[in-house]
Amino acid sequence: MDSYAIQLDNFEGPLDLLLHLIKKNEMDIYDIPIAAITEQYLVTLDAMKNLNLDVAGEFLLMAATLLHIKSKMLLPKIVEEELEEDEEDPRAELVRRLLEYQKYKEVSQTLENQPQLGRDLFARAAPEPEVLEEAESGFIAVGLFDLLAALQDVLRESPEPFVHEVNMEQLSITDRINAILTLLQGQESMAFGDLFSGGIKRSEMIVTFLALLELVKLRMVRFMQNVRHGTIWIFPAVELGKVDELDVGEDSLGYS
Amino acid sequence: MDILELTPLVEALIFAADGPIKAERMAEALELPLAEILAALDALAADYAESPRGFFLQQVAGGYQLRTRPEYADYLRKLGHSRPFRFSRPALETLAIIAYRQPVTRSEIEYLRGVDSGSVLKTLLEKRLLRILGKKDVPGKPMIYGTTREFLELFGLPDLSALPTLREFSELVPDQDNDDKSGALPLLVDEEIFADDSTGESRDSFSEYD
Amino acid sequence: MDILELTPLVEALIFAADGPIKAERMAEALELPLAEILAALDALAADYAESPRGFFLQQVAGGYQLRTRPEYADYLRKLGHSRPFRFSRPALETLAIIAYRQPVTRSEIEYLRGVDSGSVLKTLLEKRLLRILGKKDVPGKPMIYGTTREFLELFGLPDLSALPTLREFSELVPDQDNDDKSGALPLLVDEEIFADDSTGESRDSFSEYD
Repeated sequence: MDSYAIQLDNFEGPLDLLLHLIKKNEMDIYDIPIAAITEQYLVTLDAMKNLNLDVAGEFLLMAATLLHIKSKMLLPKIVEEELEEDEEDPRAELVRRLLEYQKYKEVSQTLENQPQLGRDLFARAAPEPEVLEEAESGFIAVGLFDLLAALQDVLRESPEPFVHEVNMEQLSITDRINAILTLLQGQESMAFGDLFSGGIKRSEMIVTFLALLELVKLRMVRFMQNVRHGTIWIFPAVELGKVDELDVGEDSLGYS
Repeated sequence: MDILELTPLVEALIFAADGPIKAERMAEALELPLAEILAALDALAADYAESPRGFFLQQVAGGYQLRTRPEYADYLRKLGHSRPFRFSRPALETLAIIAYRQPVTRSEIEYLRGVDSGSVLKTLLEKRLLRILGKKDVPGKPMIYGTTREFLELFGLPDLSALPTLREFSELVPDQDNDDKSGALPLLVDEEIFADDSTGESRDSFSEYD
Repeated sequence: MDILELTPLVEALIFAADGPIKAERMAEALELPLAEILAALDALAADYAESPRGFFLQQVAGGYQLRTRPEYADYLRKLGHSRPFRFSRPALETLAIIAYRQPVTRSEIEYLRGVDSGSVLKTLLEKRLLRILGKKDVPGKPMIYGTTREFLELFGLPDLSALPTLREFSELVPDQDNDDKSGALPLLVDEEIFADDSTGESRDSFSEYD
């Protein structure tokens, strides 16, 4: 029973198992005795179940296929002569799959035995230093998979999903405006991005953004860039000593 | 340039490259006709054959690379050069199917293997042995897969045509034209590895390997 | 071991090492006395001196290393110039976001990535993988970005609709992404790349602010 178990564990899938049964019973793959193979297949599945092996759905699907073929073969062939062109042997598709599978199963073993880089052959690990320093030009082809994987990573790490938040805590734009002005106090400028870093919540981002827009509208800050597409810098546009006296109450901003 | 001068220079270029290097690229860098580079490559290969070195010249992934001789593998592994990646049987089977039948969709692979192949595909993609070539222009627009340059490099193949030949287990039953009716895949039964008329446009993506 | 056998083996060990390798370490790996290794190293050096190769044996940092001959430096540098550009992770992330969510503003990208993306955007614009589609008609008139023809060429895509979806990607390993269905990946869960019905609402509300 033990050796049986090991064997069962080794089957890659239903086709693998079928091939094994065909070989073991020395059946002709082009003329599979469908009743016999079906029976053997079902017995094996039972054995797998008895051994508490997880019989995957694929194995059961194949059992159904075998039974279906068997029933088709049992049907009397009416007017055999006339229909012979169209009527395919019910086993034909299965035979094709088996032959095809056998081919790849075999060649995968050949591939495995092929000398592999990193296992049997080794290339130089360290390229010449003088080559490494050089400027980069073209592109190394990156697969679409890398693009997808990168996107997935971003979305996974994204602070919060893009879903509508109903129970959002009420954040005051005024408070945020004051906080930004406080941050600006004592420094010449700050990077736009700094206000949004540190994994802050989406709702906070929006409030921060609105606060910045208000500050620009009120001409209290200016946005500057050194270069196109460069970092956006925020400069205070008023004397910060006067900030406290400015009326930036909620009502005057039109938000509530 | 004299071939006696050129040969060690070509050897240096291959030695210093961080992967297989194409003869064309060397010709360009040295501003020499391709024929001279090829002659130097021949001389180099002959030289290695005559006085065995620790490595040999392998034609791989459309280029040339120096690789250690396989009989030294044990010692090199001892020095910590082994790659911890070992193929499982499902991974090898899947890789083989894709290598020979590319461009191929996941459902075609699973039809052939008879089992779900999603996680194997993902692993092979992560190992960069497979890549997504795009989408097949059929309902559902499934992704189509193919092998990569890294695949060729791993198995030391100059190009896809150098894959070991598939052993044909038979000439199939002669009349096979009606298999499409059943919705089954058109199975590949002939010598031509990439014959798959439904996806002709993605064949272009292989040209980068040639 | 015969010195004639040992010499190429020592050459292979030095060749495959990822830096200078000490004679002692080779002796240990080969389980041979140090003297034999040193003799092989001498033989190797003599061999290189006799029939000049592209590289020579240099004793460096207490170990041995193969290095290309200095007179080839110019050619090697020339080859270095065509070294292809490797995507950094930030670049790939940014490109992915733009490819899938275009037209998109910088602040949307930075929201998703959680970090300033100005310099990455600049690089990608310079490499002509991105282009500015225009300005968004919202306060501040932020620039909106999209991918270029060069982007499609690089990834071998006929058009943007050939980009595989995240759902297809997630389906490769279904059970692993169980929790993602609930929220982590709401952006691209359906066939249509740019329409995301589960989040359409919030996207609108977001874009009206930036």
